[in-house]
Amino acid sequence: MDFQFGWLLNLICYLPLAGALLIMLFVNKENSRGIKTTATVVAGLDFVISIPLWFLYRPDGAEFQFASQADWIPSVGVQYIFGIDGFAVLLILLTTLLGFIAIYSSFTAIAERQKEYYISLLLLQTGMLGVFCSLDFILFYVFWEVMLVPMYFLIGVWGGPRRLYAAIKFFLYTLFGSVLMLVGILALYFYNADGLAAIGLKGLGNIPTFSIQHLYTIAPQIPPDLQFWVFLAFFVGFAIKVPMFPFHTWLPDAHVEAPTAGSVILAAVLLKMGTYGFVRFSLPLLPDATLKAVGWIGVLSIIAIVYGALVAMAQKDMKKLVAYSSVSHMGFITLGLFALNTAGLRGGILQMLNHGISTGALFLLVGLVYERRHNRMIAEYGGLAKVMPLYATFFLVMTMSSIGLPTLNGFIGEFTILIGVFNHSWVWALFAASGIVLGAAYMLWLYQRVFFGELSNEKNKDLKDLNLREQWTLIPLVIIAFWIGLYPKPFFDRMAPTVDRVLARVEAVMPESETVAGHVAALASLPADETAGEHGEY
Amino acid sequence: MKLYDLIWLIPILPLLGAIINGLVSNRLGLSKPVTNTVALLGSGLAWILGWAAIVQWVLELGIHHTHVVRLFTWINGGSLRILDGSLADVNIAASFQLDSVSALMVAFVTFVGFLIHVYSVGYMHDESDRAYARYFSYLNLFMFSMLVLVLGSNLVVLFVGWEGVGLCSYLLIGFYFEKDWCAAAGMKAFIVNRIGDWGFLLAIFATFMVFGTLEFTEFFATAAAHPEHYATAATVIGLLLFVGAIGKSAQIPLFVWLPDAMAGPTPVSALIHAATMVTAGVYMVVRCNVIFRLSPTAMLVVAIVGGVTAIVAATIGLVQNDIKKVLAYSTVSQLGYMFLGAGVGAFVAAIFHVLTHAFFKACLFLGSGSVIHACSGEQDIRKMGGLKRYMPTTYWTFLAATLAISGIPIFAGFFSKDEILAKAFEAGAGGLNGFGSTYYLLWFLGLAGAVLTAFYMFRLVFATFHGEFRGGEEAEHHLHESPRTMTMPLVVLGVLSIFGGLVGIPGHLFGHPEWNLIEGFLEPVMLPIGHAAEEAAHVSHHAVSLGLEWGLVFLSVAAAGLGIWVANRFYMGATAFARPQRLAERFSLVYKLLLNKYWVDEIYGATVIAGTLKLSRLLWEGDARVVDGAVNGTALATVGSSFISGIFDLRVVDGLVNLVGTSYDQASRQFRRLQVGFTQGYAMVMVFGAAVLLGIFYLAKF
Amino acid sequence: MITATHYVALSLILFCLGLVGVMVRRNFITVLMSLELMFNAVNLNLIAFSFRLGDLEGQVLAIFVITIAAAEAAIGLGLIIALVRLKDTVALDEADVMRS
Amino acid sequence: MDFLVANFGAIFFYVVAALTVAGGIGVIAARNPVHSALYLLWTFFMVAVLFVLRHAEFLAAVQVLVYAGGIMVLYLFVIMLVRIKDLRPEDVFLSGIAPLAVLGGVLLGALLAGGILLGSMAMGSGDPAALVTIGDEVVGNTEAVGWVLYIRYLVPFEVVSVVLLVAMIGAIVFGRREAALEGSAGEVGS
Repeated sequence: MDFQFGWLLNLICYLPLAGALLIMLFVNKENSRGIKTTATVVAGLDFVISIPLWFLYRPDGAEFQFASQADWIPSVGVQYIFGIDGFAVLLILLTTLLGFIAIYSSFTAIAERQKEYYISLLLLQTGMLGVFCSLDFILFYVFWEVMLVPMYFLIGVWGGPRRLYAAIKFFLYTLFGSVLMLVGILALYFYNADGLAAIGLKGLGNIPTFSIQHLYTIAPQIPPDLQFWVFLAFFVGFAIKVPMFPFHTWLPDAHVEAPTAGSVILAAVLLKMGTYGFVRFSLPLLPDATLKAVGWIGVLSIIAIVYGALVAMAQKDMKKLVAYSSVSHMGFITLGLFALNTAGLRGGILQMLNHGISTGALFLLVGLVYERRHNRMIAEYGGLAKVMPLYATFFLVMTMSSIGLPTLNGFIGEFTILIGVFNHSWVWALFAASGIVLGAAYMLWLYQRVFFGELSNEKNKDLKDLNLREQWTLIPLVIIAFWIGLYPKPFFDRMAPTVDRVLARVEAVMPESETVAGHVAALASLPADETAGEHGEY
Repeated sequence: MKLYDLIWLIPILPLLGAIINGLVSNRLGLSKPVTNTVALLGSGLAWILGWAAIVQWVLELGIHHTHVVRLFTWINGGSLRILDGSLADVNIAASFQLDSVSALMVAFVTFVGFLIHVYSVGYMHDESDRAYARYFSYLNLFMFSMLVLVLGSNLVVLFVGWEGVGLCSYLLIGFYFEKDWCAAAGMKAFIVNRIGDWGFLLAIFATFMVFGTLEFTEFFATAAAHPEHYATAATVIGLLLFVGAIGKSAQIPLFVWLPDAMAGPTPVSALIHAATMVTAGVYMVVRCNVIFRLSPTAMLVVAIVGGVTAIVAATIGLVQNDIKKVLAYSTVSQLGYMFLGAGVGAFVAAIFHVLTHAFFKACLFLGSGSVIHACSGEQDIRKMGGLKRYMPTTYWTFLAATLAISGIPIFAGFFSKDEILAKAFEAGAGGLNGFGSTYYLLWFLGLAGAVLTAFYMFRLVFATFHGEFRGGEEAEHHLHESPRTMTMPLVVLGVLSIFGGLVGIPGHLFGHPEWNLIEGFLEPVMLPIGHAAEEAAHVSHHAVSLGLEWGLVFLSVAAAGLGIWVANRFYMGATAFARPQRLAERFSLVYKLLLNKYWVDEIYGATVIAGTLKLSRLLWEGDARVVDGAVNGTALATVGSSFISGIFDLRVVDGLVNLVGTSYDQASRQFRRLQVGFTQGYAMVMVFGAAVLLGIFYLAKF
Repeated sequence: MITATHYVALSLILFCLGLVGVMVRRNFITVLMSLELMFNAVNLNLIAFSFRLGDLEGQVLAIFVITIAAAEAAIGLGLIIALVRLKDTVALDEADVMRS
Repeated sequence: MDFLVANFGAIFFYVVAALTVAGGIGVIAARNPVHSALYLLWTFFMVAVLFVLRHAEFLAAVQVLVYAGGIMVLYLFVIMLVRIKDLRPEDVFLSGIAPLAVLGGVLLGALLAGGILLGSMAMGSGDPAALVTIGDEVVGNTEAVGWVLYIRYLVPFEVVSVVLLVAMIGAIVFGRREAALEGSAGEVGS
């Protein structure tokens, strides 16, 4: 670990909390302008001070940088460990940017209980950043739960008509997942320490600790059956967050009922918690179980891709359509991650950012028109391109980004994922790539119904185009979408060490014949014509 | 600095034009002269630079040198284990290459593109300032994408252009987006193309998995060096690539989008949906000829799809009354010829036909645009007639292009189409890859298509320009020749339709193979492949004697003549339209079949589209009903009913979740009656709970 | 010899007495007194082990417990006064607004 | 007699313990709350005696001063303040669940007692002299507790004082007539 600039990471993580306290204690709840200004400045500042991470992070340096460490509850070995690798750097930047945009975009959308609203958003941001920074399981778990509460309130207080239903569904679902995850964490903890006699678990007898880095080192020793159960517990927790196919039903409700900023944060960052968990914990800590689960998860991901796209096509509500498209896109990500090769993982990680940017922007856009008309039904619209050309342009760019048009971010992610997936199993790629066709179908159909055709609805005749503030909430996202689309190399470079380490940890338990090195060795020993035969069977 | 090192600038120049027009002119509503100056500068400079770079490349490096300009590493996706067990880096570069195919494509794309920009200045003059800027922005963006497509040095950069032209096509077809059917046509084009892209993407992945690289020069060399080794892989990659080509080049079964695409402004139809974008599929097949030549199966499929499309689209074209629709089906048919050529191994002839087709079909579309312009937007040929008098320039250029497409000697289309047919016959006679009879059949289809082509094209000419005007007095008043900016490109393209074919004179018929300039120019693209393939080519070349080849030439000319003669009988003179009318009545079923385009759209609508939508609604209702059911009734009933309705898995998914919620809810309702508000009750439960826990502890311990 | 076990047993008895008192009495004040009984039982326990281990920490902890008990008494008695004002009763089972 | 002398400590303990338990029973069984309070006072004194037996002189003093002196007076005040006649003697117990509650209490007690008897007290033992010494110097229990409390446990001590403060404020808030009525009335109405 590299402790340089550890204070910076702590500052980034706790600045929103400080901002929330500032608003809570010193700003009157009638002072709407003061609340907005404080929240925006704090979130903006947080983004600005997180930018140095991009430059200070050294891909060739230690695995975790900007670290800090202290004892927290020494009697059970809980520590306060912060530190990030390149993967987390990207997610932290995504979080601070989207957090800022979410706050900046809600100036006019939220009129009631503004103080509590901005406090919730800022608390949420600390929670999310903490999750990405924590390197101790208990610390991680604390932030993971901290994140839930403000989100629950965001949906339940400032949401739509069925907000309570959605909020409770969201809360119960995720809580269920996280409790299972906690069980998994404890199992690992006891295994590392003295075991747990009550369930017949024999431990390694190490010093008890929740340090993730330490647990990485014992990963190859964990027996397969324990790995299986822990993997299952983690899987349910993370799969609910992603959400993967059978666990996805909370997502549309939460998205539809949440206020715009809530949806943006939910789509852009909260959904990434699940995939982050897979990369950070499931893969490197439980390599054996991962290898066994790959087939199932691949199938679930493909179902999510196709199912999400098909269901999205049937939606009449714009926000719900985007929500189901999220299910489809997240399917791509999990598929890429569990292809277990460099391209799949790199693509999956990049697609996490891409999805945050594109879907976040799409939710923002839907929110903008909702703010004007208080209606999200597609049938209410049509011909908007005539009255809101600028809005139509932004929407078009993000639609194209979402359906993976080259030179925009979505393509890079999907391409890299699919090339990795194809290498893992061409059948998967065959089905997964059909998501690209369906994706184009539902997004363009949406675009056509909303923006093209005659401007038939009287209520839409004098809609205002985007004002300057609204444009500026979207412009950063457009710029980043093009940046990733045209020159993704800096992103790939930053995540490369993480990907290599994760894969190395997984491959450490592969039978030698299945690893790359083993495969090459095996081929070398074969007669030449047998290798030719392999091509023939292709 | 050598100009051929600046080939990346060729696409960038129109891109700059697109950005300026799109962000500045469109937002500020700058005046039309400013807008079109920017647009013409963008495409014109690209044209000049493109030609200059090609000339310099030919003179200094020679056509056998493939010049690759590598800009930067674009996608570095790590490394993968490919089929032969080695590790290959997914390092996809943004790089461009100049070789003879791309040089040829750049040369005519920039040139035709520039001409159509000029034409558009006049054609789009009635639009508002902002729409005008939007139009030119899209058009320049299209130039950018098309040039990226033809210049890309690997499959992914090619794919960037491939999708880019698709986007521009979408935007331009839907240019008049207030009209629902225009927007719908754009969407249809994009989505149908996406189906093709699915194949293309998989082809890219398969290529990487087999060869470990996506750079054309590299994997072509590998494949050509070990033809037997890569035969199976080539079949898979070739077929997948061809799926992409089918989508982009509107072949059966994905041709339905192209006729609808005529909803866009006419210059767009000329540039994108006739001259350049739709030929991208042919370009791609020719570019990857090494892969295709390794696989007899892929070749046969390409040839069959091409041949069948050629004849089917031609039959539909026979009876259409919309001037642009006729041209659209004609385009589909001509593209079929190109694929037929590629499928029989005549890749050069295919590209040659792309070139001549670009000239005469662009000329035809621009001519039809001029006609529509004159007739105030009327597109139905039954309401035209006698326009020759009012617009002579349009008429003569249109006639030249019609002669070219019909395959009359000297005119451009004759050389290219005849070469394709000759090669198809040769393939039949030589028994190429052992599929001789199939190739014979395809040749015959091509020949029959030639008759039909000549017929429907002259039908168009006669109905539009000859006879009396049938559009009413009011409209007749407005008839006028188009402005200079529109006729000038027409003249240029008309001249090229006449003489453009001279670059590909079939010299070997006269004993001078070197007369065929284009064959010589494109020869480096046809990488020699191991022994077996070369021998097969050798055999096929001598399967047909010189005399027989001359006979074939006369046969195809006769076919064209037959078509023209019939058209003349049907649509000229006093009894014009009477004869076809009777024919249509007698064979009303066939007539309806053709008029309704074999009901392909309807069949797709009823099966694929309706099926997908139905499936999506079914899945969605599965999701939705569970939620409501669980909220309203008990979750148990929901699960039960979901079993009954047969899509139980979808419902169980959400049903289970709500079951948990509902059962807690029900339970708490029960407990609440006893407990809530009764403090000591809590204490009791705690005590008994603690007792139970202790009991369990003892049971476990002792 | 009196050992810690004796004290623990006594403490247990006291604790259970308090527990039963909490459960059976209706008067809020008496319920609070039963709670005090339970606190005392805990304190006895702490003191016994403090003696056995020769460690002052038990006594310190007992001081804290007494403080908390004082706080609890203050709050509890405040509640009783509020309850009496509101419902005119000290019966705990009549504070049942939540029962529907 | 020798027996009595030799086992004076034990006998004394048993007697005090019996008196403590008797006091406890009195607390929960007396029908009149004032009687309950007096029984509780008795129990506190007995517990204080037990504290002294275990070398917790300081704590015994605290027990008497704080509990018996402070808290009990508080209780008695409250009992006087509210109308103690509120409950009729036959309504003192929750007759509905009382048997069950007693059963539960006995059951839990038995189980815990089982734990005490069966489980081994496998823990270290130390010198009780430590309760009255600082380092090697014998200083008495009060000073020893003071050293520990104000040095090692200073922060928790301060935190507890804050808790007490909060409780005090809370009690005052509850006790305010208008606040109690308004706040509660609002909740009831909603």
